[in-house]
Amino acid sequence: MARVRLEHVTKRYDDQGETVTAVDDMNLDVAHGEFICFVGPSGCGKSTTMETIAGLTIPTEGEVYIGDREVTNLPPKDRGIAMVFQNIALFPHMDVYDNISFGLRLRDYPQDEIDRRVERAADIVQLEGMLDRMPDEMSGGQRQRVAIARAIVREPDVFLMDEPLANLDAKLKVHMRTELQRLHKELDTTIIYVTHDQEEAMTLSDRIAVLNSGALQQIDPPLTCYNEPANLFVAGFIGSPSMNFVSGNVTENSIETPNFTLAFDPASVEGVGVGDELTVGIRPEDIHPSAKRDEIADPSSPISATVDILEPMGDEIFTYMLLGEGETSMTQEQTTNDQLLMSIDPDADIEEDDDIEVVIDRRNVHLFDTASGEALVHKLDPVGSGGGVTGSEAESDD
Amino acid sequence: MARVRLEHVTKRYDDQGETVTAVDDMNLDVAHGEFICFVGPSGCGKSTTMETIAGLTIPTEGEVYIGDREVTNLPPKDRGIAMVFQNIALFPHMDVYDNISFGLRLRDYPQDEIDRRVERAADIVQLEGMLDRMPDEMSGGQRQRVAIARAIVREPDVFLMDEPLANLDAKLKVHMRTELQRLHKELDTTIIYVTHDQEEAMTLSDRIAVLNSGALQQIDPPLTCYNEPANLFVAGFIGSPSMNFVSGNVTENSIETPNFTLAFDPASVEGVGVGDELTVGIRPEDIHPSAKRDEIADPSSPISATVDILEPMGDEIFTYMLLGEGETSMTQEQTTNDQLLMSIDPDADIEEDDDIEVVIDRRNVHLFDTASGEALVHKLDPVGSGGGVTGSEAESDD
Amino acid sequence: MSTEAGRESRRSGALVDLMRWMENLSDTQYAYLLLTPVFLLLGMVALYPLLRTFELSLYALSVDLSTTSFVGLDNYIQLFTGEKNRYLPGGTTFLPANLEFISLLNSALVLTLIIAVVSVAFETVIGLGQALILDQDFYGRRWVRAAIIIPWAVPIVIQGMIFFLMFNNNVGFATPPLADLGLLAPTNTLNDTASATFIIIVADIWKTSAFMALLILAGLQSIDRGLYNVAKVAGATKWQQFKLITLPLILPTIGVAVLFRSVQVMRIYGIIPTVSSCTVVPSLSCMVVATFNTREGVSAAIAFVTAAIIGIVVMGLILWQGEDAI
Amino acid sequence: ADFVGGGDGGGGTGNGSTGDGSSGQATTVQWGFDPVAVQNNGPAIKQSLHDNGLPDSVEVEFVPRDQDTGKARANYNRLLSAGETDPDMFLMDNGWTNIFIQRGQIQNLTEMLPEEMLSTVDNKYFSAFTDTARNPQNGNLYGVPVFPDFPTMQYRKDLANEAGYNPESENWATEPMTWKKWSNIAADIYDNSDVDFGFTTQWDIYVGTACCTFNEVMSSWGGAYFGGRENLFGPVGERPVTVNQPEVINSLNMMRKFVHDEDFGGEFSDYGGGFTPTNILGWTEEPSRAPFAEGNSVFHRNWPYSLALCGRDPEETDAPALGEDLGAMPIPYAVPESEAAQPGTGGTTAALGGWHMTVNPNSGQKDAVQQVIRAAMTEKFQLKLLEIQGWLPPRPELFNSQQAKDVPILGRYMETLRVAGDNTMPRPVTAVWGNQTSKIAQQANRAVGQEVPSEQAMQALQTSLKNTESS
Amino acid sequence: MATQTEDSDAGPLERWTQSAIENPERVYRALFYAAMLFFLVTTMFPFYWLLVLAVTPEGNLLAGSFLPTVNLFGVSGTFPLPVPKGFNPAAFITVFEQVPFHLYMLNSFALAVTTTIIVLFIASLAGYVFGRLRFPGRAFLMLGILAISYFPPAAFVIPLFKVFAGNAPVVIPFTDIGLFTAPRLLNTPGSMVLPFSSLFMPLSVFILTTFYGQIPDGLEDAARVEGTTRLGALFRVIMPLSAPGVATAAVLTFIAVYNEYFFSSIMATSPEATKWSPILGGILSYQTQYTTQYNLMAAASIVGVLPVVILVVVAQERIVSGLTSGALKE
Ligand SMILES: Nc1ncnc2c1ncn2[C@@H]1O[C@H](COP(=O)(O)OP(=O)(O)OP(=O)(O)O)[C@@H](O)[C@H]1O
Ligand SMILES: Nc1ncnc2c1ncn2[C@@H]1O[C@H](COP(=O)(O)OP(=O)(O)OP(=O)(O)O)[C@@H](O)[C@H]1O
Ligand SMILES: [Mg+2]
Ligand SMILES: [Mg+2]
Repeated sequence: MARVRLEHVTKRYDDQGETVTAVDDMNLDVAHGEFICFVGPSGCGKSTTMETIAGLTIPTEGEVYIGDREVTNLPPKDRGIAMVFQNIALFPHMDVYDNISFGLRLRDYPQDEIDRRVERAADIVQLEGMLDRMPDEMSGGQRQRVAIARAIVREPDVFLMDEPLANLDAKLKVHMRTELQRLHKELDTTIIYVTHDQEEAMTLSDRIAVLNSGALQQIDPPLTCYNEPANLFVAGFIGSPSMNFVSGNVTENSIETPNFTLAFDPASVEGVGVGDELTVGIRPEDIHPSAKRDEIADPSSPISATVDILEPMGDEIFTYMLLGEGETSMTQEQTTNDQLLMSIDPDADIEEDDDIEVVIDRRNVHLFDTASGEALVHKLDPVGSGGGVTGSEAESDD
Repeated sequence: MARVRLEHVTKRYDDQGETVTAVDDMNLDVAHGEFICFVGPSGCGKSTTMETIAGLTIPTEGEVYIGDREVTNLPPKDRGIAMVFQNIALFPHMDVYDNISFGLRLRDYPQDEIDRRVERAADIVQLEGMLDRMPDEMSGGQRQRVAIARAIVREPDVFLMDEPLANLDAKLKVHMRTELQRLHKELDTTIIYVTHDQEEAMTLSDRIAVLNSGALQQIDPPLTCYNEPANLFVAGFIGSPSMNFVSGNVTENSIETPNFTLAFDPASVEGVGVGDELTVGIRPEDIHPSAKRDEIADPSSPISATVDILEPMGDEIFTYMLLGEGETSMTQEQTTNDQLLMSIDPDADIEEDDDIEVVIDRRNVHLFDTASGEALVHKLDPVGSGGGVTGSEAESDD
Repeated sequence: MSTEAGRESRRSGALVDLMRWMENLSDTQYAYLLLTPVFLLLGMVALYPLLRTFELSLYALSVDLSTTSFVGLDNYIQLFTGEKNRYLPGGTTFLPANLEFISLLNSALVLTLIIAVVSVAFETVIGLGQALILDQDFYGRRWVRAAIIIPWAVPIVIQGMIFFLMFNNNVGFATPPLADLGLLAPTNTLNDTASATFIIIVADIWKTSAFMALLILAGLQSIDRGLYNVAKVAGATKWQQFKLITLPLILPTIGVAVLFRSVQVMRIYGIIPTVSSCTVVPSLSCMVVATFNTREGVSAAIAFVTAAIIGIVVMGLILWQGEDAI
Repeated sequence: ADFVGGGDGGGGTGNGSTGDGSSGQATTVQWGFDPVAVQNNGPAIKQSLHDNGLPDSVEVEFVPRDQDTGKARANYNRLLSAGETDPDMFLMDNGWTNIFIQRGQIQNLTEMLPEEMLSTVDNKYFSAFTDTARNPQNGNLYGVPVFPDFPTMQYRKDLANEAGYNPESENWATEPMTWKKWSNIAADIYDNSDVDFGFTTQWDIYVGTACCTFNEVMSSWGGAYFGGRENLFGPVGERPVTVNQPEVINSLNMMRKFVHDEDFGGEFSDYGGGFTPTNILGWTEEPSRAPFAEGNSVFHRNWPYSLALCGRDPEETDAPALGEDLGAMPIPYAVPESEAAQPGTGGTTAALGGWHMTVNPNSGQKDAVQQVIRAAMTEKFQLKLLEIQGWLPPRPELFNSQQAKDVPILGRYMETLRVAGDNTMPRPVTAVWGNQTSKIAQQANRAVGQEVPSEQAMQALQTSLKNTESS
Repeated sequence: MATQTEDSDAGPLERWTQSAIENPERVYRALFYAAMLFFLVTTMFPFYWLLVLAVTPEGNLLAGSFLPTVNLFGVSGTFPLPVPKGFNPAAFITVFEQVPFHLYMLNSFALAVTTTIIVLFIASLAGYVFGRLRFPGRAFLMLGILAISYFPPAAFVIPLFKVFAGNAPVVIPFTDIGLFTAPRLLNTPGSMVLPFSSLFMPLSVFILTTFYGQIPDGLEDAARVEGTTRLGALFRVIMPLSAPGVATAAVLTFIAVYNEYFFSSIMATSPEATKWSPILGGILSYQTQYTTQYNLMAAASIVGVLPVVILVVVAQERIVSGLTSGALKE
């Protein structure tokens, strides 16, 4: 059984005297057959963690288990894994066929079995007819597909894939995603997957592991990570465009932010008291023009804002809004407290520099402890008659 | 002035006898200061085109102009370009500082100028404090950022960037995008950019050039490409998830597709006659549950469908629906004519296997000539009282 | 205009013009331009003397050494018909007189080929082994490296002296044990063609395995270590990694090493007179030198025949290694 | 005394006055010279030249040649054929001076030197040695002998005495003995001492075997390579080849008797045998001398330098030496001259080595060169060389002079050397000699090494020598 | 006993085998050290023998065995390893007293350094062309360069000597038409460096061709876009990245020239240090017509080899720095 466990895995590099901690006391338990995505900022230790599992990097501390064996010091070949490397690393002296069949030939599979599998893999990655090309005669995306094919022909217990689709176009990505899912089901393997594409992480994974600075931040199903981020880091990292963060102070019946006030009952959340500093998180799609107020179950009171920049994305428009002394435009430095990003339908009738009013969907407001970053609550309790929200003084001046 | 022009550029590779045409009679005119994104499927010739502009590949036929000079045979160093390579191509024997400052040192910039620029570039790509690392001591994303920094310190006339952000996380991508836009404005340079990320292409570029099989399909501002794709290829390629395509036949007052009928006046579109085979294109966000019918200016009549798969993405849910003999699920082979993808709000109350009714926003229906793939019209003229749409027989059976 | 363009023009004009002119050359023109220095040098210092030497080979000296006359290709023809054997030292013949072992060894041509095949085969294997060891990371490896490379740094005369004294009949200690094994003649060892050839081959292997090792090591070091990660994950054992990654990637380097060692060993000379003598171990180069002072024409002819034979062997090697050896 | 005071042309300027030397008019004569002599005694030799009549206006600069005589020859050959003007003079091995003469590469001294100097050479020098510096066709002189080299049979006097012999009274030093007698003595002493070897000589495959050791033994049996003495220097092709003759074969069989105690059906039964190691088959001079110098051999055949080295007082040198225990005798013989099959052979025979001075025909300062030759031909200079360098004088009469006898070490053996010098056998240097030496040495080596019967070896040699002789 | 392998009383060999099967890494390690030891012994033994020769006093060299008889516990036997007969480390000083050996070393060093620089430069150009450009005539030209090395050095020496003597004009081969008279180069470094450069060139060309050809195009492209010329890319990127190959070519050329004697013994008309005679000229002057001071020759060669060893130790730092990792994503 290909359960994968990391226990207190730490990896440090010594780089000319100073120590770089690439992975920091990582504990991870991936069940057999699970599909886990690693996400996190560049340099946070995703690849290093993968290498530790693969056995290419021996952890400085901690143990690695695959199945029921401790494999910390086992060579990679005995771990039953296949890996797609971030740097692709095709064998330059072999053509595509030889690259793909490499692992099979090592295991002395019969020739027709090899042919069959290679053909099938080439089919999956849409490289039929290129089997006799050399790597240096291929485009970046084609090479990446060879690397994927090289891994999938092996049908191992555990797949490690480090940004396997980074160089592929959107359509191919979608295709590959489906194929990966199919493979996952068919082979009943465990897959650990690194991606920077949130859509990918969302659609593919059973759980997402969010890493930062070598440390695991949260590991949960995609929607949980999206809807109930464990801390400020996860909240800010998951979701694109990013969640709006506004700092606020708890008063007796509200949270006051520099530019607006949200009705709030401190008693409704454990561990929150009047006077506490909180950070309020609101996703762009949870802000709506006041006009839509009716469609929202628990809207806040309207907040007036100035449209600063409109970024039409085709299926939606990102609306960057300024709160407060809204005359200044984005070019000047402004605290994030004074900005909000709203995502609206493309058919909305809105122009840059418009003064508009927006409401926040209170059911999707997240509160975080500013000091520790820990999430406190992901949904504000409805407050009576939707009262308690007043524009800030700045706003009323406007 | 850094206008970039390609005239009839063709590049063929001889690969063991058979000829691969990587770029096929490409004509391109990029104005000074323009930001152009190349998009297209993997292997379509984007990198090759970039290399032709850079002077790394000499085209088999055609000429390249930069500014007012013909540069087809000019060496790269005299073209006033900087390039971020798809394969990153850091100099492995130099540390980050030396990698970034390489081009400046070649040109004998004064040391303090070099230091200043390198520092600034490192700042932009968030690599401060890593200047004395060697490339093999960095993560994939970090390497890519060094490659970007190496290009931007140069402040050339033309930037060529081949998927510069492929290995970066979403947040960093957003940051880098802003920085690139700032640089673009500040330096008043021409930027040619390859990306597989449509969001990137949308937000960054003045115009998007869509390539396929080495040939230019359309070059237009992002929204034009999105809203008025020149042909089936562009329509299907731009936008994620992809546009729904349904084949249809023109009747006197409608377009009949296997599973539904759209009211249509053949006379309203030039060159379309009764009996013609057309392809109908509808973007997922232009399909709505019948409940929202009122909000749509020109809805079609309702089409009944079965929800096959729901893919929640956080800010939206992709709803895969089956039309026609809707009992069969996606696992069985089915023609695209029987499927529709709809993108809906996450708060919509919908379950897999639900039978639902949807409407299409007729203002955003695209028609293509099936044979040539050319776009015919991007908006159906409103038809009187919204009549003329009847469910297909299959549907009525349902 | 951007600052970059301004920078360019600040450099001195003529040089920039030259550089620009060079950059604009086509691949072929550029290739030939860059090859000019090599061919100038080789033309002057190698080709010219060779032509002159070839010219020499067309002349023969009278018996009393006082006059030379043009004889065309006679020197070459007589070399192969055996008439020139009288100018070769001792009982040496150019081609073997018959197929007996001792006649084969007395044939300059066959003996040279025998030495070449045996030496190169052993050197390649040993050199590869040494290189693989030097490629590892272990404590004190820089000293082991130096030690393994030392033989190559020993001048041939000294190499000869080392082995001569080892087998010399005053103080040599190596003959009896090897003679007991039947590898060497127990007496007059260094004047016994088979024994002396054996010793010379051993000496040659001792010295030039380091050459192989050095080159192959360089090849090993140029392999991208990332490829081993891929192979390891794909399940390759150490042997498979070697066979499928290392070997193919260092094959070009091994090719160059084998090529040059073959060429060098077929010109083997210096060690022979120091360990034994050209009379006993008559290599082709020995014959060139032996006739050098008395019969320039013959000497030149043997030199050209030697080159031709090496050329044939090299072509064979190249064909055997495949076209992209070159 | 008649050499002192300027020669012919130079009389006006050079009279040994130092003032002239400093005027910058000095000519420098470059002389290709023995490197060891230059290194050890260069200034002394120069000084001696000046002491013996060389004006100060002529500077001598020794150019050390390569140690290896073959390399030196090749070098001089190249220099001369490239028309080099330097060096002005050479020292040339008598083994290859002839080649340079044949090729017309060196100055004809008969044309260049004044009559008195030529007649000195004609009359006062070892004529057999001088002949190697003449053109055999017309007798013209091309080189002036500097020093000859004659081998002697060296032995441990102390061991001989212990074994009951009395070299002094039996006159071993000057009275050549037969090989038969000698071999019995050698075997006897060998058996009665605990030395490892009875006789050490040189029988490697190298030029020394052809020119010297084999030549000596063969000659002492009355054999020769090419018939009699008159054929030594040609004419190539017209002279007979006589190596398959019984006397030659017998000489080899005798060597086999010494080495392997093989007695060929009793033919050598009254010879002593088995006292010579097979080592000689790989020995050249120095390896064969080493055990003798260590006291580990009874007899040893070698050149005078060996006398000089082995005769040193063991107390005064770190190297092994025998001191007064070292004795020397002429090389033994098998048949007297009168019974020799080939005319001019037989009796005790000493191979002939040695060096001549020759002149570069391209030299631009032949007058000065002549002055150097004149000084180098003085008896005093030759005695000086004997003293400091151990080089034998090229004049027989000097051997008998008191000065020669007074020279440390070598002086003790002058008598023996004189006998050797009177009985020399030059090597048959001709244009083809260079091709013949290795063939001779190889077959002689094979025969004595018992690889083939002597007859067979000599038959093979006969054929291949004939080949080299034919045009 | 073979049947009860599980037993704890298995012999040590068996236990080792058992653990070896469980842990093949150990076998590998053991094999590795065995092989290393083997190579060390075989390469160092002759060198040790040289050392033995060097410290043995000259007079003892050629007589008596180097294998001493040892008497161990009443059993006498021959010690299997040669040991010096006497001890005379002064040989290492004598070598400098007899001839100016350091001058010979300097000559060799200067010749070797100059030749190596020339060869590396010119061969780099050729290596770049052959390794990275495709053009008509490539294979032919490479074979042409290689062909130079087919000839025994003796085939070059006579005509070159005549040219460098500067006495007679250089004539067009096969005619008597004189072209020009070359300057006199005999006894100068020129007459040695020139032939060395061309004779050792082919090896370096081939080595560099191989290594330059393996550098990914992407890196050269990057350098050219950054503003180097093609040559600039060669010297700034390709050469440093081929450091193992370049260093190897340099070491091989250096050693070959440093130990060369055939040409130098001819181009220096006499083996004097002042005539640029190289290190072997010095070593061979310990040899006279009859005697050979093997101990001095041995001592001198040990002294002479030292600079090379130092060079190798330094150069191998380059040779062993595999540099291409981290460069490309492909
Ligand atoms: N040296 C070559 N020999 C043969 N075909 C080649 C060679 N180089 C590129 N090609 C082919 O040319 C086509 C275009 O390649 P290119 O690298 O321009 O694609 P691309 O658009 O950059 O793709 P990607 O998005 O995957 O990087 C590809 O189909 C590729 O296989
Ligand atoms: N050999 C090394 N020496 C020093 N630091 C290293 C070394 N290798 C990696 N690191 C550092 O370790 C950290 C983790 O690297 P890793 O490659 O795991 O990042 P990553 O999460 O995969 O990032 P990316 O998304 O950019 O690929 C990085 O900060 C990197 O700089
Ligand atoms: Mg990574
Ligand atoms: Mg590409």
